[in-house]
Amino acid sequence: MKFILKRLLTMLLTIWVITTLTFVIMHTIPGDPFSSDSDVLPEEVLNNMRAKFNLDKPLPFQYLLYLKNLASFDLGPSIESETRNVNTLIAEGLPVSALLGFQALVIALVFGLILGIIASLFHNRTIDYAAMTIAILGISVPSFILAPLMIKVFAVQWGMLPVASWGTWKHTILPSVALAAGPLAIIARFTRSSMLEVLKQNYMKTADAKGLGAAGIVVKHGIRNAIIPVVSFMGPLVAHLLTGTFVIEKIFAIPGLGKYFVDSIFNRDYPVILGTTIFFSVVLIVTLFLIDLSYRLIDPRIKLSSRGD
Amino acid sequence: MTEMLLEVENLKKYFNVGKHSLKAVDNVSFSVRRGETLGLVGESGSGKSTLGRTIVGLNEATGGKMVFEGRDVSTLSKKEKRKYNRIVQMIFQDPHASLNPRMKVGDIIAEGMDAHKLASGKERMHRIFSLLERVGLQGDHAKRYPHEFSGGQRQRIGIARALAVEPKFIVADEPISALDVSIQAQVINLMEDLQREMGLTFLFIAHDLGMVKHISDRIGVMYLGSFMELADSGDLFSEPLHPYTQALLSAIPAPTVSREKQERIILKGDPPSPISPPSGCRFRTRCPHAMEVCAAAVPEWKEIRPQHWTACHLY
Amino acid sequence: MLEKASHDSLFRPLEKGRLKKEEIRRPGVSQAKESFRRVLKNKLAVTGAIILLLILFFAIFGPRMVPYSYSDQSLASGNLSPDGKHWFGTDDLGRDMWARTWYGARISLTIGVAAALIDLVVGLLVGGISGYMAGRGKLGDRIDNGLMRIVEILYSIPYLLVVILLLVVMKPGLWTIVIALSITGWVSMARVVRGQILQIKQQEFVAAAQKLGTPHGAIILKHLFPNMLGIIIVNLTFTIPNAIFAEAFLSFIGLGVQAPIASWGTMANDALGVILSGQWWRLFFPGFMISLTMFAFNVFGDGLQDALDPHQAKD
Amino acid sequence: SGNSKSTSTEGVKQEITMNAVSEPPSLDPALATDTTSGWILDHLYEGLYMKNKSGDSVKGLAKGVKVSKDKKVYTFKLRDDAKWSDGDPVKAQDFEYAWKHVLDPKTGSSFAFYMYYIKGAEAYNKGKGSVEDVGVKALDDKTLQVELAAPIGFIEKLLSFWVYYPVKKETAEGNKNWAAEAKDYVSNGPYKLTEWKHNRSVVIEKNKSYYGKDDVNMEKVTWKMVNDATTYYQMYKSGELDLIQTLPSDVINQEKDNKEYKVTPYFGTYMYMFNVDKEPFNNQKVREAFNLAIDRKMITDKITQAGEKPAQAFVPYGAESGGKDFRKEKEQYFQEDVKKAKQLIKEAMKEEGWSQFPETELKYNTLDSNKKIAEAVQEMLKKNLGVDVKLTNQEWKTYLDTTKQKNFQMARMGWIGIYVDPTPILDYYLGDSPNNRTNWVNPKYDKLLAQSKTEQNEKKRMELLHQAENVLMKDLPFMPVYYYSNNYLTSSKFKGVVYPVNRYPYVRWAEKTE
Amino acid sequence: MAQLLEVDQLKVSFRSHGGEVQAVRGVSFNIGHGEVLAVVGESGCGKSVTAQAIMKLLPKRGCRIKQGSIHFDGKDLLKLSGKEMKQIKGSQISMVFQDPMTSLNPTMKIGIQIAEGIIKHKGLNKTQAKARALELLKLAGIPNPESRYNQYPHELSGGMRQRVLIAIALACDPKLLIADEPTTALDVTIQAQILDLMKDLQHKFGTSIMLITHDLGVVAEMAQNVIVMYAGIVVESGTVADILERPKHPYTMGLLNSLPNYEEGEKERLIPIEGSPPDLYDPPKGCPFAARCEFAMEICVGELPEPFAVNDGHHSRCWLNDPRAPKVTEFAAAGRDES
Ligand SMILES: Nc1ncnc2c1ncn2[C@@H]1O[C@H](COP(=O)(O)OP(=O)(O)OP(=O)(O)O)[C@@H](O)[C@H]1O
Ligand SMILES: Nc1ncnc2c1ncn2[C@@H]1O[C@H](COP(=O)(O)OP(=O)(O)OP(=O)(O)O)[C@@H](O)[C@H]1O
Ligand SMILES: [Mg+2]
Ligand SMILES: [Mg+2]
Repeated sequence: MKFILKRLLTMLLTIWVITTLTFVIMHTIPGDPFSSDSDVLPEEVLNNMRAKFNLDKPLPFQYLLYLKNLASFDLGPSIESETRNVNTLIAEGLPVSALLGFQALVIALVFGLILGIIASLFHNRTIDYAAMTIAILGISVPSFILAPLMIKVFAVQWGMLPVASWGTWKHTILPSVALAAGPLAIIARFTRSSMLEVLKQNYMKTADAKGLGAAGIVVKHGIRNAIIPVVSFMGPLVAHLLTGTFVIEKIFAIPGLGKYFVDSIFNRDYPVILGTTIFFSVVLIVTLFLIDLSYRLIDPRIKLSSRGD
Repeated sequence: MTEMLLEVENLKKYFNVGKHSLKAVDNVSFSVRRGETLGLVGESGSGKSTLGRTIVGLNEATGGKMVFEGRDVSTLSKKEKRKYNRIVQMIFQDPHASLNPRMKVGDIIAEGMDAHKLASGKERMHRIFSLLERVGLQGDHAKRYPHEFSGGQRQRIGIARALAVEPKFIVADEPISALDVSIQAQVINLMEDLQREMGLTFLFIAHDLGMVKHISDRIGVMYLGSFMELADSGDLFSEPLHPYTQALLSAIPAPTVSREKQERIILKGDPPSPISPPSGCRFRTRCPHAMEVCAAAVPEWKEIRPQHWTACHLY
Repeated sequence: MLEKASHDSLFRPLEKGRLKKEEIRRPGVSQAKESFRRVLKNKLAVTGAIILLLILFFAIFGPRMVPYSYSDQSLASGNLSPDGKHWFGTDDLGRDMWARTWYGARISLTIGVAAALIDLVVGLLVGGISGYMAGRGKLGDRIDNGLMRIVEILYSIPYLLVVILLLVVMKPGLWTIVIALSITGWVSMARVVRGQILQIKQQEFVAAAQKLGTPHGAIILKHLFPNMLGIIIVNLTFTIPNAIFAEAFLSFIGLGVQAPIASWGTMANDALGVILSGQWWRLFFPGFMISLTMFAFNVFGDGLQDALDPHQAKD
Repeated sequence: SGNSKSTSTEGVKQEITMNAVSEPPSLDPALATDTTSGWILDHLYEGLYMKNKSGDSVKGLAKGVKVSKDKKVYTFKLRDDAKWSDGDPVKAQDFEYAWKHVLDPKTGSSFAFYMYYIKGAEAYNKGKGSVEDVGVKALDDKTLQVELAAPIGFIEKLLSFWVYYPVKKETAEGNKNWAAEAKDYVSNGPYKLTEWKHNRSVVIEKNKSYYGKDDVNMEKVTWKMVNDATTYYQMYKSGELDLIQTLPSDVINQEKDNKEYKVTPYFGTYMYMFNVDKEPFNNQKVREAFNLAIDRKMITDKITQAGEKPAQAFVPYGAESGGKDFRKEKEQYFQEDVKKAKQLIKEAMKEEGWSQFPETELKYNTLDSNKKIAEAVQEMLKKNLGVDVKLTNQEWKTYLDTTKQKNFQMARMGWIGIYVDPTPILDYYLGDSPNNRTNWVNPKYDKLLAQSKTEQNEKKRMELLHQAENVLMKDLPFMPVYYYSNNYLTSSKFKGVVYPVNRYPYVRWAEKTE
Repeated sequence: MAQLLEVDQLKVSFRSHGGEVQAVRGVSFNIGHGEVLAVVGESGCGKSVTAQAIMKLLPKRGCRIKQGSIHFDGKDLLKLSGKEMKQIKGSQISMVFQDPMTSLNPTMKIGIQIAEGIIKHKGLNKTQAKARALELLKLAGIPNPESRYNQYPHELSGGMRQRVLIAIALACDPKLLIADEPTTALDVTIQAQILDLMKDLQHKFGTSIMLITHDLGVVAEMAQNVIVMYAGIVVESGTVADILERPKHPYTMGLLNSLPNYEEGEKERLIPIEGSPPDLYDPPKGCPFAARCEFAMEICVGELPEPFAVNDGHHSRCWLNDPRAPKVTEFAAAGRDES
């Protein structure tokens, strides 16, 4: 209980630091939300607009005001989409991004693990090379190339799936796959590499000697011992995938959260920058925490803190 | 200088297992004399390794006191603690797992020397060579990787590594159980030679009672986290006092076929759990001589005869 | 005693010392030489190295093999497909793709290598210390905790924002790119290394090294990292393409190399439209080079991993 | 006017899907400031005036208007059959409310300045006057009186602009966020908003309460929001979109001859500004030499490719007055001439005493096409003048800031007329214009433009504007490159789409034929 | 009676970067039904490799069975398919692994590691398998099986881990139990208990046991027959009494000599066999023990002898048994030359 409380406090502190730093950087960089308008507009009109978003107040005041609103989970209005506020943007975008991210995650994990395991079982044989070639392509062909290519082939030429937009499950397939390709490849590489270590271990022989099927041995005895690198790698990945990715959402015209991370910065949409940053950091921090917890579940020998044994 | 090199008082080491605490070492007190070899035998799981690891500092003690050369180890300054860590060394049971497979033997041996800046350059090379020769290997073995050595050779590398930092006290946790008898003999001889030449003190943990008897001056017998008996090795073998010791000795298999086999004392019942050890005497649940008092009171740890300690209500 | 009845000379007893008793007959070679020899023997590693060398060769000499510079335009002859004159075709401004591709190789390879170095230095340092310190007393916990919180903070602050800030304070160029990459490029490496260390540090040889007083840094460096080489190599190999594409992104913000200098990343980025219009060579050559480099690094890395593992049976 | 339906459209659902590219930031006429929102608003609303098929402003909700002698007071009679999409009549009070709402400083409307022509509007909006003094008043439910600060000649054009649209007072007063979701939304034009999935799509359907509903062909219009050019092009190819604009530059070449391809002029100019306070552009000859040294036709033909016209002047084509195109009266101020350019550079170097040409940097904001053009210009300058120009790019807002600080030698800019007239274009280089980043100030230029603004005679006004441009083009504080254009692909199934200058296609009269 | 296991001329090699390691160089032996065969020998002489070859557990890559056959119950194991072999592994032949520290999966509860094989071969459901596993843990002398069931290997002492391995091996009542140093980490009382358990199996179910051990006491207690291995070959084989009391190979004699005599009062220096075995990377072409042998002769360096039948069933692979060799009058008294 005390432990959880302490951890929670650290999280809040971390988030505060993130908020503050982001706030400072955001106001340091050139440009403000209205700088594209400032060419055309009289100063007074600009002032009216600034006043509407409290941007005319001194920065420390804006900062405190933001923290105060944040304390009541109010992330403020969006300057770009004037009639809507950041809470709504997140509430609307998140389910879409999260669904997509989750699908991609499942694809990446399942196929990444399978590919990696197969490669390790056939170490330095054709199958290994084939699997690793796929993986290397997955890593080195970025999603912004892969996605339009897939669209061209599967949607335009073969007409199997819609090109883009969001609605039915069919819309989710191409983006999920495009999103999953990179992580899939990396997971496959990690899995292969640590699986090769595990396969050498004595306990794999013990399992073999029990007469378990090859699949059983790998699944029950191999994966768990080999998965730590994959799990470590997943921390930032999960946070990213669940909160949306700009490139894929842009290419597939998906109404997710990812666009705000980038657009808000290009637009200097201060509340959205802060809101998405805080939201992302919460997701990231929680994910990393869960991953730290999972280490112990995966490998009971691992000790993360020196409390007790 | 005291005659005692190490005095252990009421040492405890508990592990958290789920919600329970497992008393791997519970209230153990004994002392080790300078220059002697103290053998440690006992039931598997009775806490021998844990005790050894706690003494050398690989485990943190849950309670109790260790006095080394007259100083309480827990009160040592950082520098002294470092020295303590150096002069108290360990030989690990598994010569395979305790040597980094990706380091060359020379570097493995020199590791402690490097850490404590005991030697460098030519002197370092020289020391590595002489240590290798000291343990019966050749100087040019320094360039090889551990997996190129047989189990016995590896164990000798482990010994050379411990010797490199000029220790006074070495805990050897089953150093020979992975070896075949002829190599066991090599290692034991080596240890004895070293002890003689360098004035080393050993805590020697093993299951092979023959070897233990051979090498030890005194022997301690552990059962379920506690000492049952402690005596000169001759005395212990000729006149074991504690019923557990008696059972233990009776179970030694002899490498002869024709010789008449002695009567083996069969312990009844199951070994109890260290999580909830029996009240009173820990051995009472399996003791052929158990009495009522055994359940009620923990037997006192007393010197029944000169230099012969035991904890048993029979005496 | 033996009866010396040697009517057959073959049955004559051997003189003493004619055969060495502690002999290891495997040829011993120095580590560097040995590793090098093994890398050379490894088909994968050699293939990877050859490809990398070829790419390097063309990066240096490729642009000079054609009479066009990377920036020479000929708007009238834009989008020509590869032929005898323009081996890789031309881009939409009529520039020779061969010259651009190999010129771009210089930028992209530099960036890839820089990113790998950052990963190696920062990622290994942070991950190593954090993982090693976790669970090592209160102070250790704090260090781990602190480092991981820093990772969280760095990773949470929008990268784009930081990069724009950099744009304000720095002049665009390679150096700036490297700094931009060092901000968070190493996070994945740090996390993965930390996870691995948490697992590997449980092994007995780590306890042995600690016991010898080996400094923490040396334990991480000499004992832990070599035993997770595979994972480190894997991580490195995907840092490289990531960095190559990150450079394209940075040049979008204004931090990258400036037009008309090409890099593989920006070339691929600029040529995305050819998916629709069919001038495949504009996307294919830079894209293929990135993949090929990746492939070579991976293959080389795998081979290296196999070759450096002292246990690995060779094919 | 009835539109006789051809038989071929019978049974064909009159629906069209277009691409809005991005989410409209706001569908509140008071807050919308971008063309995407405007595009949708133009379909949803009708103001006192509206644009007809040929792009002229004609009466919309106003059925009659009385103008005072001094041309300052306008009294509009509203159509009796004008209704909101919920069936309630449109009242003059709705206009009064809407306009005053725009002017309310608290609203923070950036387009409020479009109403400064109204008496008292500017003072109120700038916080110096009160709402009572604003010259808009509903005399009764159907009569609206508007008092101007000074007479203006283009009031019909102005009143067809979306800031001047009415807003249903009861709705807006009851719910501050009425324009945020489709369910609360009320409009008075040919269409009503039926669905708004944020960041996904906007659907509008024919407004049954609209008085002119018989003159609306398209029953349903859907806007998807697809930002990525490659993607929306592929959606068009796969039939998921019927109309797209701004094709990816790589495909223009292959679509050029497609009958579905359409280019319309866009009233704006692509140019490079020179900082006349910094070497080497402090010397007019250098500026002129640069202007002469680049091959604009090559750029429009080979790089932009989308039907842009090379610009050897500032004001784009399209500003007509009395049937004459301002640009066509004097198409070019100079002819590209490499030899002369070289000569000029030589002279300039001598004048300034440079032993070698000063280091020169060209800044542009990050965009594929900007980069390509900059690269081409760089190469041309190098080849033709032997001048090495360094390129630097920056992200847009940083770029704006940098150039505003006048921290550049040569920088890219595009300027688009807010309405189709030379004035908003030429205003760009006024000495006190916030846009003029060149440090170039010429009192003569400023004076000519000031004169043109009060000149009531259209012909004379044009003359003054030409004179102003002459001044500008002599000093050349900038280098025009080309006049913008818009390009579209419209599925051949559709007929009757209207492509107004500087606005997006209007589909009210479009019909789907198969 | 046909033998349960017949190993004939088994040769196993490993490819390593230095070349080929000839770990097993032609080993033959038989185990009858209900027989306990002890295998003793120098560390690294190929005992475990032989055992693993029988179970087909050797790594698929880098390791090759170069020659020989292994017949179990009439079937040639080397010719069985992977699937057929799976049926045999764990149920008919099972194995106690040598290294208790690394032979258990560190991330799996020990109970489950035992139950797994039971579920697979006995077709029991989870609860039944658990009950059986608990029973086995108890048989193997682990106190409090219920609470140990859910523990992970690192939470157990070395001896306990070894007993878990034993429990795994005994789970399915195998016909042949290969026990590779099953009691090295156990104290003598537990060792006795385990040995009794194995004897029980042998008597009740006719289980045959291949017992690899260093502990000659255990050999004496358990085995009927013994083979002594050195550097990948069998140097001596015979009954327990033959080997322990009438050894005919200098290596065997050396082994026996190395034992401490704990009955004696005063301490005596142990007598190891000096030196270490040859590297199997390049084994000598003569007798591999020659370099360490006190009785080495010229012929020992040049030629490896075939097994000499010393007695009925007692074979020794040493030139001393050749009629031409100098006679060894008294082995027991054959102390060492001046040292
Ligand atoms: N890390 C740990 N977590 C929980 N329990 C542990 C841990 N290490 C040891 N134990 C328990 O402590 C007790 C003593 O173990 P220890 O290894 O000291 O026994 P031992 O006397 O060395 O036995 P053996 O002769 O079998 O090696 C055992 O019950 C064991 O289960
Ligand atoms: N995977 C392997 N790769 C290369 N060589 C190996 C491998 N496994 C075993 N060997 C070699 O084979 C030989 C025989 O090993 P084995 O494990 O059978 O010895 P052992 O008789 O069981 O010894 P111990 O009593 O120490 O367990 C050794 O020299 C060893 O180095
Ligand atoms: Mg132990
Ligand atoms: Mg073995």
